[in-house]
Amino acid sequence: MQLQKIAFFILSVLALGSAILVITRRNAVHSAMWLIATLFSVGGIYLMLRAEFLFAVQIILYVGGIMVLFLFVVMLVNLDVAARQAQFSRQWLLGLVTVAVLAGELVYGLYRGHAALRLAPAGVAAATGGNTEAVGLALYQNYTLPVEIASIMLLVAMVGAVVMAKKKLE
Amino acid sequence: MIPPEYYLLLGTGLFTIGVIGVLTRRNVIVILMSIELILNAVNINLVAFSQWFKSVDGQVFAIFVITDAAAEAAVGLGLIIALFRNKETVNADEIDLLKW
Amino acid sequence: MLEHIWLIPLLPATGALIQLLFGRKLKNAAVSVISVGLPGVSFVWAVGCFVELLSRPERTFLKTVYLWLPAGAFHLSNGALAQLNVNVGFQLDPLSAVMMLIVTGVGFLIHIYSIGYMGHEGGYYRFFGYMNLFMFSMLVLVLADNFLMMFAGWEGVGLCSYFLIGFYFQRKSAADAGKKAFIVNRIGDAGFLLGVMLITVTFGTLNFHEVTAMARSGRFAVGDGVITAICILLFVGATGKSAQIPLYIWLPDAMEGPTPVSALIHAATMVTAGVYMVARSNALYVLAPKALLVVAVIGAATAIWAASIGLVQYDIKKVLAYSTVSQLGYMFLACGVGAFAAGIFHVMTHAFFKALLFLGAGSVIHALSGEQDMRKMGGLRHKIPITFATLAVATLAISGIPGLAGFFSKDEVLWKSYSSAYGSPALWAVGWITAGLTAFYMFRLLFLTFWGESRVEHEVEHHIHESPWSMLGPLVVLAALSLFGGYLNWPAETFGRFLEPVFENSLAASAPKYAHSTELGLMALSIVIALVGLGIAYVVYIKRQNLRERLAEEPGTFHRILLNKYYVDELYDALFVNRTKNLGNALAAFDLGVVDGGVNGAGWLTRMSAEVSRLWDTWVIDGIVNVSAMAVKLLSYPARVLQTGLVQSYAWLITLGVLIFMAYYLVHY
Amino acid sequence: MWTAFFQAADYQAIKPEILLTIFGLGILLLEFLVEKRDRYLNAVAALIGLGFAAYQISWFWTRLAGGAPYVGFDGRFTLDTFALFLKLIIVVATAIVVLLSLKYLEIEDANLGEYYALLLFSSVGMMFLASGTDLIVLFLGLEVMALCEYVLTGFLRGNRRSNEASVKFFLLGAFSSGLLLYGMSLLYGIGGSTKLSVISEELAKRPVSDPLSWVAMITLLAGLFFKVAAVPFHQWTPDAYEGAPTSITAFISVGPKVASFTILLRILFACIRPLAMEWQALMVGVAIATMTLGNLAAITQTNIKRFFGYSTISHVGYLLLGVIAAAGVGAGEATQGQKDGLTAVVIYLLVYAFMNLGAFSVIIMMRRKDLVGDEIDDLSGLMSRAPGHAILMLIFLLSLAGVPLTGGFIGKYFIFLSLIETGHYYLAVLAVAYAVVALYYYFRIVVVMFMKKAADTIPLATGVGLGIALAVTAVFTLVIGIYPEPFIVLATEAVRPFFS
Amino acid sequence: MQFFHDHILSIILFTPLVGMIPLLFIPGENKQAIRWWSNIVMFADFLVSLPLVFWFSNEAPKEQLFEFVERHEWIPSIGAQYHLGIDGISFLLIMLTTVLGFLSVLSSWTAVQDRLKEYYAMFMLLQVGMLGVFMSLDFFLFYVFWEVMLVPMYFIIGVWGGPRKLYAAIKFFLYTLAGSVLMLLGILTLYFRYHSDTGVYTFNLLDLMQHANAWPLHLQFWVFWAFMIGFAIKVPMFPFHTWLPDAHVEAPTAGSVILAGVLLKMGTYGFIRFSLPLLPQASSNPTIVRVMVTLSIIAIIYGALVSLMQRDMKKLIAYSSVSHLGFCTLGIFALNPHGLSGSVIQQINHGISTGGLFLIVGLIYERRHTREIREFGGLSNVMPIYATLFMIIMLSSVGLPLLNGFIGEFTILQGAFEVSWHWAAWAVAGIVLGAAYLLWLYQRTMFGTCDNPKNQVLKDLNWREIMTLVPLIVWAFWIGLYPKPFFRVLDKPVAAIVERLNPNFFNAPVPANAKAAPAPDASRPGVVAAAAHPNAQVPEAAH
Repeated sequence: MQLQKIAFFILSVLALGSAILVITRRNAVHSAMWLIATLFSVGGIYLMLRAEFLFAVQIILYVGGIMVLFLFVVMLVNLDVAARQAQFSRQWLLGLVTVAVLAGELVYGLYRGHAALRLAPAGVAAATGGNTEAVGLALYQNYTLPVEIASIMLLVAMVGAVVMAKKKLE
Repeated sequence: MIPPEYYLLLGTGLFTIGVIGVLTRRNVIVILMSIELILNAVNINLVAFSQWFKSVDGQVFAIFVITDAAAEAAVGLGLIIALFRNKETVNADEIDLLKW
Repeated sequence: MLEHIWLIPLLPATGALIQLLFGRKLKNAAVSVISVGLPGVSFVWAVGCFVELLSRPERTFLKTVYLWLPAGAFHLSNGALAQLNVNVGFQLDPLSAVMMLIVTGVGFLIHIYSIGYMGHEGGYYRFFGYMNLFMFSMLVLVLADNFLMMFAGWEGVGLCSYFLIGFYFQRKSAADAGKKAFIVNRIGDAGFLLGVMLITVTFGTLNFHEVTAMARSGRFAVGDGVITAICILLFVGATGKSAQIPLYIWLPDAMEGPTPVSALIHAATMVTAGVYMVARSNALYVLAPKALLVVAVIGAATAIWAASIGLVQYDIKKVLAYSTVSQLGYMFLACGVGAFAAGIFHVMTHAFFKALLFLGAGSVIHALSGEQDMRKMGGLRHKIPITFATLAVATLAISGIPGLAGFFSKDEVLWKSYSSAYGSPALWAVGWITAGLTAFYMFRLLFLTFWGESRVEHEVEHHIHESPWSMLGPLVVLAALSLFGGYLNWPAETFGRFLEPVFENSLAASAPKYAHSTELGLMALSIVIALVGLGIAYVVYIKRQNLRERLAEEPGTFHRILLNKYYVDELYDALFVNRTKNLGNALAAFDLGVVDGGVNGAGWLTRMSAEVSRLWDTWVIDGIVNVSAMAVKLLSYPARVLQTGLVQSYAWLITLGVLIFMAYYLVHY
Repeated sequence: MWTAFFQAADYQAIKPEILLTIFGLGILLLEFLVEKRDRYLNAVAALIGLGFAAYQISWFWTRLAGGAPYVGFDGRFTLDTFALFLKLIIVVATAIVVLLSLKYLEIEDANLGEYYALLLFSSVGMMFLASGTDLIVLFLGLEVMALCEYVLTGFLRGNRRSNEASVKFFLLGAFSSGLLLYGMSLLYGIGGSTKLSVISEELAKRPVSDPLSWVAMITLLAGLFFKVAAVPFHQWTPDAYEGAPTSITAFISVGPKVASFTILLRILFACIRPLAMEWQALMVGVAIATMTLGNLAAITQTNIKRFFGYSTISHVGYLLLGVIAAAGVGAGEATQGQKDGLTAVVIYLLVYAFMNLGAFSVIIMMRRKDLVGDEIDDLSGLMSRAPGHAILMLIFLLSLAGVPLTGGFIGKYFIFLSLIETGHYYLAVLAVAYAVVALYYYFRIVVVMFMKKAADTIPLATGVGLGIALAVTAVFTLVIGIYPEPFIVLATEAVRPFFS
Repeated sequence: MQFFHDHILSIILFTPLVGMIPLLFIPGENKQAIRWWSNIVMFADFLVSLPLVFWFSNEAPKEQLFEFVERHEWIPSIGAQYHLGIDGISFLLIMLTTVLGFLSVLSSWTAVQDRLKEYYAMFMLLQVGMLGVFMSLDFFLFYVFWEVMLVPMYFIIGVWGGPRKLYAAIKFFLYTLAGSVLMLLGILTLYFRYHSDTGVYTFNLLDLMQHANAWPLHLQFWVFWAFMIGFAIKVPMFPFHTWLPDAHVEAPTAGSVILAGVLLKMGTYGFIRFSLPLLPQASSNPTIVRVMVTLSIIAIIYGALVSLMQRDMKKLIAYSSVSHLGFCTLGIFALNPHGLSGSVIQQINHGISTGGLFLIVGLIYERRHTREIREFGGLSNVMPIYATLFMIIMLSSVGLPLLNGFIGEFTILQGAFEVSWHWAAWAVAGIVLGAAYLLWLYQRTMFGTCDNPKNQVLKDLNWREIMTLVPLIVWAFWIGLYPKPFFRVLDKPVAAIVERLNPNFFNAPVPANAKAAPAPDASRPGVVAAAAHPNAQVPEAAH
C-alpha cells in the first residue's frame, strides 16, 4: 500500500507541478509540452485507479489528438511575436488573489465540515472481466443515448471547425 | 488503498491552477489549455469516485468529458484561427471591440 | 296672480336672456322697450300679488315650484336621520312683499332713468342685460322660501354687481373694483354658506317657515350656542353684502360703476340684502342675544365710522357711498336691538332717498359731462333747477328733517336703540351723533354743488344742461316718495303692524319700556343735532368760504386721517402684505398701485404663498421624479464600468460570483 | 444484461431529435447539390424538418398529456409534458429564426447550408437537454447546444465583431462548463450515480450544511447561471448579442435561454431539491442583482442589439423570481404559490420567445445593404416609413414591458401572483418597480420610432420569411395577451410532472 | 331590440373600436373623409349610449345594484371574466365620457392637421379604454382597460403635444403606471386572499365585496394604500399631482379635455367603486380618513393658490383641476350620502366645466398659438360670443348657484360639514380662492382695452366651435337648475356604499320634526334603502 501512496504522491506532484508550469511558461509551445506532461501524469493516476481504458483514451485521444491540434495552432499563429509580449493580463494579481481566497474558502469549508464529509457507501467489486470490457458494455448498454449525442457533438465540432477554419466562405 | 479525499484534493488543486490560468494568461491558446486542466481535474474526481463506487459510470462520464474536450478544442482553435486571421493577435485583452 | 308669483323674477330673467344672447343685434329702442318693459310688468305683477296678499286672511303665502336639490339622507347634529330636500319655492309675506315692492318699484324707476343716462354709452344692451339679470337675482333673493335659494340670489346679485361695477371694463380701476367687490363678498358668502350648513344639520331643513317654526317651538333655549353660531355666521355674510365693518371696503370702490348701478345696487336694493336676511332670520336672532349685540355694535360702529369718513370726501359719489354704508349701519343697529321692523322701515325710506340722491348726483354728473369732484362744481342751482330741487328734498330727508321720510325711520331706529330690551343709551348716543354728521356731510354736498360761485372748468361750463325727462321723471317720483314715504308708519305704526306676523315675538323684545315723553325728548334732540349739522355746514361752506379753503390747504391731523378713510385699505395692505411697518409706507405702496385693486393685500399674500408652493412644486415634487430618473442613469454607470469588454474580467467576475456564494455558505452554515 | 440495449420504444421517444439530425445532415449534403441562388432550399428543408419534429412532439403530447411520463434509455431520458412543452417552444423558435435568417444571410452574403444545419443540431441538443434526466445527457446536450452557438455567433468570419464575440463567448462558455462539470463530478461523488433521481435521494440523506454538497451546488449553479445569463455571470450576453449576426442574436436570446431554463428547472427541482431553501436564498440575491442590472444598464444603451441583451437579462431576473416562488416544489404537496411560480416561468418563457423574436424580426429588417442598422437611432421615424412594422414593433415592446392585452402581461401577472402567494411581498414590490423602469427604456425606442424624424429612406429589408415570422409572433403575442386561457391550461399541464 | 338592450354596454364599448377599422383603410391624404368618419363614429357612440338614459331604472331591487349586466367566461383558469354592468355612478360617468369624447374629437377638426388617421384612431382607442374602466365589474378586466388606456393617451400627448411633449408624456405614463402596478399588487393580494379563504379564484367584484368584511384590518390597510397610490396619482391628489400640469400644458386641446374631463375621474371612481366597498374597515378608519381628507383639503387650497400664480392659461386650469378634484375626494371621504353623491355630481361638473374651459383655451390657442395670459386682454371687444360662452363656463366652474358647480360643491361641503365643520370651513376657503383665480383670469383676458394688434384681428367663433361648447353649457344649466334626476340616479348606489361602510347609518332614529321636513317621496331608493331597516319606516309613515 505504501508503494501506492508514494506513486500517488509522485504523480500528483508531477501533475500539479507541470500544471503550474503550463500556466507560467512564456512560450505557448512550452506550455503545450508541459500540458502533455500533466496529461501523462493524470493518465498515470487513471492507471492507479484501474481505469486502463481511460488511460488509453487519455494517451491516444488527448495527447495524440488534442495536443497535436494545439501544437498545430500554436505554430500557425506566429508565436515569436506573442512570446515577446507580456504574458500575464493586467488584472493577473486581482485574479490570483480572488482564486486564492476562493481556494481558501473551499479548503476551510471542507476542513470545517470534514466530519460530515463522506461519500455514498462504497460499491461492491465491479463486474467480471477487464475494465475495458466493462466500460464498453456500459457505453453500449446503459449509455447508448449519450453516445448518440456525443456523436452529434463531434459532428457539430467538425462542421464548426470547418466553417471557422476554411479559407473563405463558399 | 488511497481514500478518495486525496484525489479530491488533487483535483481541486488542478482545478484551481486551471482557473488561475484562465484568469491571468493573455494568450488565448494558453487559456484554452488551462481549461483543459480544469477538465482533467473533473476527470480525476470522476474516476476516483467511480473506483470508490466500483462502478464504471464515472469512467464513462470521463470519456464523454474527454470527447467534449476534443470538440471544444476543435471549435475553439478554429475560432482562434479565424480571430488571428482577422486581427493578427491571440491576446485575450486585445479582444475589446465590444464593451459597455 | 299669487299662483304665478314666479313670473316676477322670471320676467326680468327673460329680458336678461334676450339681451345677452341677441342684444347685439337689437336697436337701442328695442332694447329699452324689452328690458325696461319686462321689469315694469313684473312691478305691476308684484303690486297685483301684494294686493291679493292683503285680501287674504293669512299673511303668508307659500308656493313650491319644484324639488330642486334632493340631496338625500343625512344625520342631524343630534344623530337623527333626515332627508335634505331643497325646493325652488317662493314665500310671500309682509317682509318679502315690502322688499319685492322696493326692488321692483325702485328698480323700474332706475331702469327708466338709465334709458336717458346710458343713452350714448357703448354696450347699451349689455348694461340692460346685466340690470335685468340683477333684478332677477334680487327678486329670487327676497322671494325665496329657503336659505339655499336665498343664497343663490345672494350670489347672483354679487355677480351682477361685479359685472356692473366693471361695466366700463376698459378702465382697469373699474375692473379691479368689480373683482374686489366680488371677492370681498365671497368672503362674506363663505360665512353665509357655513351658516346655512349649520342650519341644515341643526334643523334638518332650510325652509324659512320650518326653521322659524322650530325656533319658536321652544326647542332651543335663549342663548343656545349653536343658534348663536348660526346667527354670527349669517351676519358675516351680511357684513359682506351690506358693507359693514370690516368688509365695507368694497362699496366705495364700487362707485366705479355707472351711476344708475350705484343707485339700484349699492344704495336701494342689494346692499340691504344683509338687513333683509337678518330680519328674515329674526326668529333665530331673538334666541341669540350675543349675536344681536354683535349686530348692534357693528351696525352702530359702521354708522359713525363711515359717516365720519363721508365728512371730507370730495368725490360726490364717494360721499354718497359712505353715507350709504353709514345708513346701513343704522339698519343693522335697528335689527341688533331687535327692532327689525324699524330696520326694514329704514331700508324702505333709505331706498327712496338714497336712490334719489344717486340719481340726482348722476344727473349732476351727466350735466357736467362726467365731472365727479365737488371742488369743480358749485352754483349749479339755477342751471339745473329740477335736479337741484329733488336733490334738496333727498338731502332734507336723509338728514332727518321732520316731516320727511328719513326723519320717521331714523327716529324710529334711534328710539328703539334707546328703548328696546337690547338697546342702550350708548348705542343711541352713537346713532345720535351720526345723525349730526350725516346732516353735515349731506348739506356740505348740497352746498358745494349748488351754492357758491361756479368752479366748473370752462370747456365744460358752456354746455351744462338739464337732463332729459326720462331721467327727471324718476327723480320726481322718488322725491315724492321721500317726501311722503314716512307717513306709512305715522301716526299709527301701520307699517310695523303690517310686518308683525313676520316678527311676532321679536316685537316683544323691542317693546318700549319708557314714557312717551322720553320718546318726544329724544326726538327733539335728534332734530336739534340734525339742525346743528346743517348749521355747521352752512357756516363752513357758505358763510365763511375761507375757512373751507384753510381746511383744504392744511388739513388737521384728524382731517387728514379722515381724508384717507382711516387708512383702512392701507391697513389691510399692511396687515396682509405685512411688508410695511408704518402707514406712510403703506400709503406710498398703495399710491404706487399694488398690483390688483383693493384685495391686493390678500392678493399679495396669496401670490407669495402661491409662489412658494409653485417653487415647492417645481423643485421638490418634480425634483423627486427627475432626480430618481437621474439616479437610474447614475446607477446604470457601474454596470457599464464592469462591462470592460475584456474576456478575462468577465471570467473574473464569474469567479467572484462563486466566491461570494461560497462566502454566503461559510457565513450562514 | 442486454435488456437496455436497443429498445424500439426508446428510439420512438427520440424520433424528433433523430429527424432533425437527419435533416441537418441532409442540408449539409444539399449544400453541394443546389445552385447558389437556390440556397433558400436549405431553409425550406430545415423548416420541413422542424415541421415534422413539431408534429411529432405534439403527437407525443396528445399521448402523454394527463398521463405518466415515458422513461427510457435506462432512466436517463424522460419524456414528460414539461419536456414536450419546452421542446415545442424550442422547435417553433428555431423555425422562426430560420425564417428570419433567409433575407439577412443573403444581405450578409453568408447563406450557407452549415448555418441551418447548425441551427438544427443545436436545437437537437436543446431537446435532449429538455428531457435528459441524467447528468451526462444534460451535459452533452448542453455542449451540443453551446458549440453550435459559438460557431453561429462567429459565423460571419470576416466580421471582426462577430468573430470577437464568438471567441469571448467560447472562452467563457468553456470556462463555465468547466465549473458545471466540476459540480457534476462532485454530485456524482455524492450520489454514486449520474441519475438525477438517485442523486437527489442521496442528497436528502446529508445535512444541509454538508460542504461537499454545497460546493457541488455552487459550482453547478455558477455554470447554469452563466447559461441563463444571471448576474454576475451575465457579462457575455451583451457582447455576444452585439457581435453575433442579428438572426443569431435572436436565436441565442430565445432558444438557448429556454433550454437553459429547462435544465435549470430540472436540476433545481429534480436533483438538488433537498437544498431548495439554500439555493432559494442564493437565488433571491441573484434575481435582485439581475433585475437591477438588466433594467438599469438597458437605459443607457444606444446599440439596439446590446439593448436587447440587457433587456433579456432583466427578463431572466423576472423568470428567476418565478423560480424562487416555486422553490421547494417536489417536497410533499406543492402549494398554489409554488405551482403558480412554475407555471409563471413556463408561460413567461413561451411569451418571451414570441415577443423577443418578433422584436428581432423588426430589428433585422434594419440590416440593409451597406447599412448596418443596429443602432437605436436607425429606427427613427419608422412610423412614417413603415407604419405596419412600427405598430407591430410597438406591440412587441408593450409586451416586453408587460402592458395588458399583450402576452408579456400574462407572464408578469403570474410572476407577481406567485410572489404574493408565497409571501415574497418585497420582491413583488421590487419587481413592480422595475416594471416601471422597463417601460421607461422600452419607450425610448417607441419615442424614436414614432416621434423622431426618419433617419434614412432606404426601404426595409422585407421578405416572405420575415413576413410570416412577424405574423406568427405578433399573432401569438396578442392572442396570449387577449385570450390566454388555452396557453395557461397547457402550461399548468406542462409543469404537472414536477408535483409528485 | 332586445339584443340591443341586453348587450348595450358591449355595443357602446366597442363601437369606437369597430369604427376604427374602416378608418385605417381611408387613405391618409383624404383628410376630410377621415375627419368626417371619425366624428360620425364618435357621435354614433354617443347615440348608442343615449338609450341608457331612458332604460336606466332605479326600480331594480336594492340588492341588485348593477344593471345591463353582461357576463361571460374569459380566462376561467384564473377566474377572470368579461363582466360588465353599471350602476348610477358609472352610468353618469359613461354619459360624460361619450359626450366629451365626441366633443373633443369635434373640437380638433381644424386644430390637428398632421397624422390625422393615427390621431383619431388613438382617440377611439382611448374611448374604449375609458368606457371599459367605467363598465367592468371584473377586477382583471378593469385593470386591463385601466392600463390599455394609458397607451393612446401617451401618444396623444407625445405626438401631437407641445414643445416639451416627450417629457410630459413619459412623466404621465411613468407616474400612472407606477401607481397602477402597485394597484395590481393590491388586487392580486385580495384575489389571493379570497382564494385562500374560499378556495375559489375570482376577480368578480361582487364576490369580493361579499367577502370584504372577512379581510383582516392590516390586510385592508396595505391594500388600501396600494389602491390609494394608484388612484391618488390618477386623481391626482396632492402630492402626486405634478404630472398633471405638464401633461395638460403639453397635450393638444382635445387631449386635455379628455384628460381633465374623464381620465381624472377614473381615480375618484376607483375610490368609490373599489376602495370603499372592498375595504370598508380600512376606508372608514379614522387615521386613513384623516389622511385622505387632509390631503384633499391641501389639494383644494394649494391648487387654488398655485392657479392664482400661473401665467399660462392651461396650467392655471390644470391646477384648478387639482383644486376641484380635492373637493371630490373630500366628498368621498366624508363617507356619507351627501359627500358621495356630491362628489360624483362634482366629477360630472368638473368634466363639464373644466372640459369646457380647456376647449375655450384651445379655441384661442388655435387662433394665436399662445396661451400666455399677458398676451391677451380686452378680447370681449373683438370676440363677444367667445367672451359670453367663456363667462358662463367660467361661472359654472366658480360654482355660481343655478349653475352646475354650485350643486356639487354645496352637497360636498354639506357632507363634509356633517362630519366636521373644520373640514367645511377649510374647503370653503377654497371656494373663495376659486372665485379669485378664475375671475382674475377672465378679467385679464377678456376685459380691458384690446391693444395688442394681433388680438384686434381675431375672428369670433364659427358654428362648429359654438356647437362644441353649447352642449356643455346646456348640461351645466341642467344640473344647476334641475339636478334632481342626477341625485335620483345616484341614491341607490350611494346608499349601498354608505351602508357597507356604516351599516347603522340608516337605522338612526328619526327626529320628531320629521313631519316638518318636506315629504321625501317613497320612490326614492335612498329612502328605500333606509326603509330596509325596520325602525327606519318612520319617514314613510310621516307623510
